[in-house]
Amino acid sequence: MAVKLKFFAMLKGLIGREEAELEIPGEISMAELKTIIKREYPVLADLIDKRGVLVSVNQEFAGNEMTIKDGDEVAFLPPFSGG
Amino acid sequence: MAVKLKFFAMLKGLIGREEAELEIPGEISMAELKTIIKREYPVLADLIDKRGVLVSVNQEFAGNEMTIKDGDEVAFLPPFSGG
Amino acid sequence: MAGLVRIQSEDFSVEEEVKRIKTVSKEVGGVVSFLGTARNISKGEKIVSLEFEHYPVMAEKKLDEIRKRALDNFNIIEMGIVHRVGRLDIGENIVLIVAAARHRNDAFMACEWAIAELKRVVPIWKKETTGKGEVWVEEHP
Amino acid sequence: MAGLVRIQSEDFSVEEEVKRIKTVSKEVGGVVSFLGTARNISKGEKIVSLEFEHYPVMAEKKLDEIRKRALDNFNIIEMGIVHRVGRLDIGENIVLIVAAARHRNDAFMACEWAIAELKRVVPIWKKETTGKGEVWVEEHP
Repeated sequence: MAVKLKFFAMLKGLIGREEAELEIPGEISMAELKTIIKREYPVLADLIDKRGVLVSVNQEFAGNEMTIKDGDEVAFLPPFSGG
Repeated sequence: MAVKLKFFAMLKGLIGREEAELEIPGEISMAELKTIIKREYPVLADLIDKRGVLVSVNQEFAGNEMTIKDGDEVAFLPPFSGG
Repeated sequence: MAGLVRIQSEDFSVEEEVKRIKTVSKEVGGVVSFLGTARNISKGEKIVSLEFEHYPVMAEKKLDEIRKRALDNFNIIEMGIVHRVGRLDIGENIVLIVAAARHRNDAFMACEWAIAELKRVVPIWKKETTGKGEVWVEEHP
Repeated sequence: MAGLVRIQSEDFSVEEEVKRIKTVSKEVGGVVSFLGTARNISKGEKIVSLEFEHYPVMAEKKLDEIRKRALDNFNIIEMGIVHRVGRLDIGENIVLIVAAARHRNDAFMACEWAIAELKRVVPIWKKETTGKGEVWVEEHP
């Protein structure tokens, strides 16, 4: 099982890329996914813990209880600055 | 001495004309002018008493203490409805 | 070039008026516009057409004062006001107020204040023609 | 015809967008527009240019939701939203929100709410280029 990760704006620079694939051990919660992400991308750990980024699953905002499934697109969204 | 009177919008219909000349007995206050106007144009009396019209002198709003002079343009302004 | 504050019988271009106001300064970050248009219904009556009359000189002077007071009292960079007079069909433009500011809140506040003030102090009158005839509107009886 | 809610790199015409919204109904009496433009200064820094990035699909969906919620929650007749992405020079148009209503207060409220909500929930990001380099803006740190 795998999910597609997307990084926007300043996160692209921090991570060094816009997209990545991540193997997951089966259907897991967003909370569990965040734990994996923080290990794989330590540079995101602080932002995730301090809620400095929002997370979406398949183009919709998602909370920690959301179930992540195979093929989902999970995006990390720094504070918006449109308008 | 004379002043020029102007009537706008619904007042034109009430009075039957847009403009008129009015003889005044010398420099008088707006309060005195209103007394003359109410006598000359009884159809305006109620509107003037109930503050249903504003009055301007030479294109500027004027109160009862204003002095009316020869040649002044005095206009009677029903409630505005621009915009 | 036409002035920033005008009364005219011809229609105006929203694009041109907005461009004129927004280009007065590179500091402009937000432009708020209010466009008043001729509705087909007023107090339940179906309107056929409208006619606006104004007190020349005084109406322009009052509009100009509104612009100056807006510049004094709100943190805006520029304001433009155009009001049409004469006979208008349903759907036609009546009035346009454009306020440009560094930040949007100031532009919103100034624009909203200006249209309310226009209705309050500018000697302009609206006559509505309905199936029943013509009537001068008294918005503030 | 282009939709009422869009993200695009090309510039838009204020005239066309306003006309499209105001002509949806003859009951429209007031149209309020907010135009956001690229300022030359941000937090004291002189800006050379801007670049907007968005999350495709999600950004459009969120803009569409703003329009629908505006129609549900305010007494307006129609709303249009256009946001540009890509590189923009100083003075260029960034975003336009147009709200049409029977009465002006509803149009003002809906337009003001929509631009605030856009900044809050739509995944669009601004990068400013100054003399010191490029920086992604964090309006709500």
